[in-house]
Amino acid sequence: MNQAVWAVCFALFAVGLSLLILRRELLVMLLGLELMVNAANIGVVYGASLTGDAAGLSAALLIIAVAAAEAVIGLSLILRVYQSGRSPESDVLRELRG
Amino acid sequence: MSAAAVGGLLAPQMVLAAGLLGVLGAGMAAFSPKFIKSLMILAILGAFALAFGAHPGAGDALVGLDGLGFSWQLVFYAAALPLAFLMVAESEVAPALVLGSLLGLGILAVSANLLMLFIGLELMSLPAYLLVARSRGGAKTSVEAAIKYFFAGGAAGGLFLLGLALYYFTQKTMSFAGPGGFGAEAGIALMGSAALFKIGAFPLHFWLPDVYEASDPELTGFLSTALKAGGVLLLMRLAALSPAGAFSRALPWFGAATMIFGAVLALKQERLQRLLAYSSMAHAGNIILGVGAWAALGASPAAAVAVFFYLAAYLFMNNGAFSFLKATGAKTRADLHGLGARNPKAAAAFAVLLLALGGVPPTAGFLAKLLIFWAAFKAHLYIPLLLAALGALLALGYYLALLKDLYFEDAPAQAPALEPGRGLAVLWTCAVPAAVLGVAPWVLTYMSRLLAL
Amino acid sequence: MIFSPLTILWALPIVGGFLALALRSGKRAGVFSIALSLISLAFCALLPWREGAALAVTGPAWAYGIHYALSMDGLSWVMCLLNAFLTVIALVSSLGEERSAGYWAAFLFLEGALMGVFLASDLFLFYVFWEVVLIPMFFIIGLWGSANRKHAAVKFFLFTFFGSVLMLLGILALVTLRHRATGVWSWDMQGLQGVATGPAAWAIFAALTVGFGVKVPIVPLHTWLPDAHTEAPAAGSIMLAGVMLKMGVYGFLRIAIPIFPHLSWRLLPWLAAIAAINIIYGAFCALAQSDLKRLVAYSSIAHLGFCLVGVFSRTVEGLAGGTLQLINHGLTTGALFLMVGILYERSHKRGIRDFGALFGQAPWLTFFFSFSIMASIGLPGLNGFVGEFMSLAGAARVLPILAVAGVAGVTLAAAYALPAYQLVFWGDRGPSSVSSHVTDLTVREQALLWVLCLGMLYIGLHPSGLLSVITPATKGLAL
Amino acid sequence: MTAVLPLSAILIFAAPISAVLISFFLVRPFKPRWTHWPILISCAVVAVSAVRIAMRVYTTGPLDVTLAQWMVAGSWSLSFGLRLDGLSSAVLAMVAVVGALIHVYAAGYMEEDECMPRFFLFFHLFYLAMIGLLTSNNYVQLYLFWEMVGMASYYLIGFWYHKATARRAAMQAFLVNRVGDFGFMLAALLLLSAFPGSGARFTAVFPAVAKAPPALVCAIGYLLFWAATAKSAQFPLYFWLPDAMEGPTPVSALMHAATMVTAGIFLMARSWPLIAGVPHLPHLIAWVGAATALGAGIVAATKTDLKRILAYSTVSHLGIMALGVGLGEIGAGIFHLITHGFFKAVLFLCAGNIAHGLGKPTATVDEAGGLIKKMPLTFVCFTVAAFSLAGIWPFAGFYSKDAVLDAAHAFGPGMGLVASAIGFMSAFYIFRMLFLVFLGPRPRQEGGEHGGHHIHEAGLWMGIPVLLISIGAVCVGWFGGQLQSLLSMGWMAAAAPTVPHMKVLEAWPSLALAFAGAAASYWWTTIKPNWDWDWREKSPALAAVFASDFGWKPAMAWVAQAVVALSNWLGLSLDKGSWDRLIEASAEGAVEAGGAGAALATGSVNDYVWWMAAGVAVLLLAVLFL
Repeated sequence: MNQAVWAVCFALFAVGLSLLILRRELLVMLLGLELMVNAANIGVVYGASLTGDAAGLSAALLIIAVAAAEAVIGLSLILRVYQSGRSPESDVLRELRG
Repeated sequence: MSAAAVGGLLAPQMVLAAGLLGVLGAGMAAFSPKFIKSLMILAILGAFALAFGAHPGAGDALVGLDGLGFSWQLVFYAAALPLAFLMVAESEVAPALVLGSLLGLGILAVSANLLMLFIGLELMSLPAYLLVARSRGGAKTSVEAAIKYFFAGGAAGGLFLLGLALYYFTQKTMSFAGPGGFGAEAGIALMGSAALFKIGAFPLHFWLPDVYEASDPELTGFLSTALKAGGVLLLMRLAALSPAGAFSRALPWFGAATMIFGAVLALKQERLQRLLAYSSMAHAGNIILGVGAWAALGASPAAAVAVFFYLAAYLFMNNGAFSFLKATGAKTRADLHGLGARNPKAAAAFAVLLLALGGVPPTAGFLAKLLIFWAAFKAHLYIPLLLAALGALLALGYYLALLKDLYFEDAPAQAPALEPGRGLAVLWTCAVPAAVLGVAPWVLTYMSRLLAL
Repeated sequence: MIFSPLTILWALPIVGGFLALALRSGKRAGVFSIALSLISLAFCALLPWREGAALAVTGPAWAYGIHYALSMDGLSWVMCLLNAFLTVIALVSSLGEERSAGYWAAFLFLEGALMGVFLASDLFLFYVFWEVVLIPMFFIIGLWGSANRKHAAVKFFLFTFFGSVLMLLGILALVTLRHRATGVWSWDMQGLQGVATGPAAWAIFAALTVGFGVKVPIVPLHTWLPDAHTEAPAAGSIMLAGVMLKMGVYGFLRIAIPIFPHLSWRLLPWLAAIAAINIIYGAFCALAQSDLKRLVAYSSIAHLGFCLVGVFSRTVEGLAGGTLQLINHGLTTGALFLMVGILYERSHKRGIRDFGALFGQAPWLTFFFSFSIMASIGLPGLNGFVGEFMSLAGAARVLPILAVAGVAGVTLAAAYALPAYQLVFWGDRGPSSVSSHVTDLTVREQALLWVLCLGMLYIGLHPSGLLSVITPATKGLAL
Repeated sequence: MTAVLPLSAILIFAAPISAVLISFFLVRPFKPRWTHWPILISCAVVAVSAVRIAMRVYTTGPLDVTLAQWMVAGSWSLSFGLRLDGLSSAVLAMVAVVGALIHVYAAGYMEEDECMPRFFLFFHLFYLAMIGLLTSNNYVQLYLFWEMVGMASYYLIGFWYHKATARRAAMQAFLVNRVGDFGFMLAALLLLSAFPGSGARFTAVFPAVAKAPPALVCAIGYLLFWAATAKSAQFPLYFWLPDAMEGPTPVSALMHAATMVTAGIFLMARSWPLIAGVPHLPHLIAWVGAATALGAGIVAATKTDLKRILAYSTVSHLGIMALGVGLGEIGAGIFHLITHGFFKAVLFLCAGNIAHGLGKPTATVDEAGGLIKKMPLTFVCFTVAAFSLAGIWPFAGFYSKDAVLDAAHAFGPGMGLVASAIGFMSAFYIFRMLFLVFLGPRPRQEGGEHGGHHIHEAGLWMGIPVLLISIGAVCVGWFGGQLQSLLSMGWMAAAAPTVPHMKVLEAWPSLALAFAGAAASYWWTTIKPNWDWDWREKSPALAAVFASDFGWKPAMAWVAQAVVALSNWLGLSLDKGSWDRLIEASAEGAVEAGGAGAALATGSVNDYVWWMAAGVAVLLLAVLFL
């Protein structure tokens, strides 16, 4: 059971991270980010459920809230990119480098 | 402990929260931006005063204040002041964001629990993304930098959470007192990667030069001192979970790699903010080395003087340097040419700061480096120590190059028009302590007393 | 307490430096600075120090055993005196050109910092002063130097900083090891003997040697010196060669050897080899130079080699002679740099072959130059010989081969110095000669050179005055 | 201490020092043409004092006092002192008298030179240095004056600094002497370590020689000889001396006759108690002296420049003195030193008068010829000195030179053969010079008749000193016995030196050789008046061999070039070109690395996250394996 849950958790996390690394579309990358957070949250929830720790479960709720806030900020930034007339892709945003 | 006592611990945070609400409210009530800014400054000053008068105590399961948190809180609020004074606030948004970020830092300082650390981390970071995006009037590059900051920071947050989950699963608790073991080590390493990201350790630093370059100078000062100090506190909390663990033992090497990489990369930069960004990496490397040495020596709060002093000195030096950029409007190294003659006062202050950043006695930067080296020596970290010495030499290379630009190069025939802003007062306020703290070692006695509270 | 004469000795020039800056006008600042440097010279000369560190200051403990602690013995006193004296010379020699207030202030800062180096008896304080010295010199070279000054200034600072960082690591190690051995945090220079043993001692001694060696400079850590000397203004070169190079040897005398009396003795063959290479290599390099300033700079490397020979020989006469040679080199090379500076000021050239037949129109310049050259190549009766001879006498007693190398260096000195002298002051005026721009010395310049040259003659014939001050301070190091 | 000093001992220093100071500071700025007066007065005082000192030592014995501390460090010390014994007072008397007369000559010779004040100051310094050298009571003080002699000679040889040859000669003289001084200084240093506490004083060193480490004593002996080969122009370091003719004639006269070159011989005589005990060294000195004497004698016979002939003759005679010293005949060596001082001074001053008479700075035999009628006084003086040099009875040279050559004959057949050749060559070259200059003129000679110049005798200033010294060149040889008793005063070795008394009839082989030399030179200069020019044209290769001093000069030039090449390689190629370049390149390399490293920051946030993942992977690996 442990292994199965953690395998799912890590797999989802890895998928999220891969999206972040491999995909250029900012929205997809945001998706990957959310995937990472939620994959980790699975671990928290599973840990809390094993011991019935209410603190752990409330932590999971808090994390979901934080993730939501993060998503809002991410979306607003992506919107800014749209508004500046650029396509929301990481390839475009390479003015700063070196 | 009673709720009232916990509330007493949280007084600075409450002032900040109240200030945040007040700023938002004043904004909706269409008060003048000037008033809003003053409100923000007042809130920060109040938080600083309360933090200074706080009595450290154990608190409850989630919050508590020890010497480390106490001292760092002072750094956080003090480091926000240059930004607060210099920022251009046309509405309530920017002040609110600053206060929000500071609140996150304040929470970080009093966290006695990994979850609280996470909340503090996110709360200090999220407003920062927006502040970066709003820099330079929301210029394209600023948005680009914010996007990078956001995605990289988000990934770091994800890593922290994964580490938290691992830690929680194996330790059955989110407090700092777990039984330890492999799961804990792995969790610490994952969480620690988020801290290293915040400090800008190689190779988790690539966001840093872009962000520092695209932000307003005063914001970069804030990011590189206050937020970096937050990252350092996070790092120390995590390293203290297992002072002899693999993560702690890896830190000196990360520190050495970071400072060498940062110093080398800074050598050929032409744009000043990017140069100072890489230079701040070099300083971060020293700090990480200091944290590694601190952990190796047992991670007792009272022994953290080296790191604390470094941060305190760096607060003055870097904020001063960025307020110089603000005050003179210089953007590239060529802009500095002949400034020594054209603007002798600002140039003199900047020269002092550069020497301090370079670690030349009698400045504060010297004593800061000395303490780090010393700690590393005491912890038998000889090879990282030698690398640090090399890093100090490399770092001096670009600071001297800037001094050379400032004084030895003649201004070009048609000097590019600079857009000087305010900041001379802040510049000198930073330069004087940076100049003399190095020969004021009694400050250290005071600091170690604070840390031992 | 803190406000003792010793504090005044270093603080007076530094405060004076700030005041000079505040005066703004270069003319006023110049007069003020010269007056102040004269006062500090008089003050230093009249200091009632006595043997056995009768003059010492120990302030309150700061943190980690760092104290504000100064002390003065014969060695410190002669070095301080040299510093104060050459500052006067350097400042007065600068009167000929329009200089800003910053120029004068920089020299006063330099003087104060150098005083601190020679007075400090706390390692922390010592290191702070040691490094602070670099800052005014960096600006002196970079702001008021000649064509390639920018590069030279940065190179100077970085190169010497490299050595200093290693030295700092060595000092840290010593302090930490003392804490491990005794449980006491202290940065006092005294009582560090024996705290480091085995490989640690070797490593620390090596670090200190590199740290001091860069300043001396020892070959192969010397390449900053020709550039710095060449590019610095004349007064800067005087201070650089006259006082700053002495910091390295002073460091050996004050720190490295007292702390490692046995190790440094066991390493004698290696240290001696360094010193011998300095002498021979410096002389050969000087022989190859076509720029007067570079030539004098390389000759400094050779001369400092003699100091090292004497100091490393660890005999009473060698130590005293090596230390005396520090003073001698200050006077002689100071005079030479002063005159090369005068030539440069008048003709804006430094190449040996740019000149010729100056004798006819500048007889006084020729007179003083030949006098100084003779002192520099160790003509007996003048100062250079006394220092060299005593150093080598020490060497001959412990390691005769070292004396052979040293005497070979004396021989070579003539080979590099005289041809240069001849080409500039004798001979024909070549087609590209700028000699016609060179006028003879002014009264002010003559006065300076008389003082320097009479000093050379005095030390050459009656060195026992200075030696009786130096010997008690150094003989404790003799084996 | 000073109370025991006789007035004359004080005056030999006080007079020249005050004369130089007065001339430099008081007379020169106001009346430059009078600069020489204080100096001439000083010369008179010194000459009288020196003679008085010699008489005093002769009657009451030596004087050795330590006057003042010089260098002191703890128990290690060196001092200034004065030693007036037989050896020093004898040489001092000759130096003081001959030197003083040359000063008078110079007053005439330099009359029209605008740099006359400078000349006299250095000239007198030269004189003072030699006096100090002779009267030192320890090696280090002796070294002081030894170097001072070199310094003064440098400025005097290069006096006409606008002449390239003068500059070159001055430099060569100084540098070669420095090479020799290498030996002296090292010897002094080793002395101080071999004889601790001696302060390098002769009276402390010599009695302790037997007890000192033999290896060190041996090294000291050889090093002192090395020093002497430079100062006294012995092979291999002799070659600076002939070139040193570039200075004004009085300088050459002073340098060759009274000061400088005799210093090396004096040093060896002074150090004899030490040198005598060093294995093989005396014989080495003798052989080097003999080889130098013969070689220089041969070369002297091929030179055409008058002063050059005399210069090689000096080298040759210094060889004879060294030969005497090396054979243990210190008395004979010093005796020859003294007589040589007189007759060589006359020869040089005559050569100066001839050049002056011809209206030239220097003269060659091509320009002279047949001067006997126009310069009769000079002819007489020159002839007297030439007879003396050739060792013809009863002139001074006979007594001293033949004493040395006699000792050489006694040493062995090989040395005897060389000595015979030396005797023959001496006579040959000096009579060749005499005949070529004063007889004739020959077809190839101008006889001074160029451009309608009127040849004349020099004035009184230049004539009278020559006459006076000529008297010495005749008579000094008669006082060998007195010299012997004088030398034994304060002699520090076991056996007092002897001055062999030469009897004319017993010395017939040497005399015969001298006459043979004179006759040969008459044959090849006067009977066959063109021979001297013809052989050069017929066999240029041979001429080149002589011109290059049997190849030694090019060899030395090669050594000098090698030193310069080495220094260029070290100082320019290695130091600047390689090592400093490497250091600078390391700094530039770091900057370039910064430029290259910047490429890692691609600007793409995907890459940034990739790097983060890599960092985390490293951390996790550390957890796994650390």
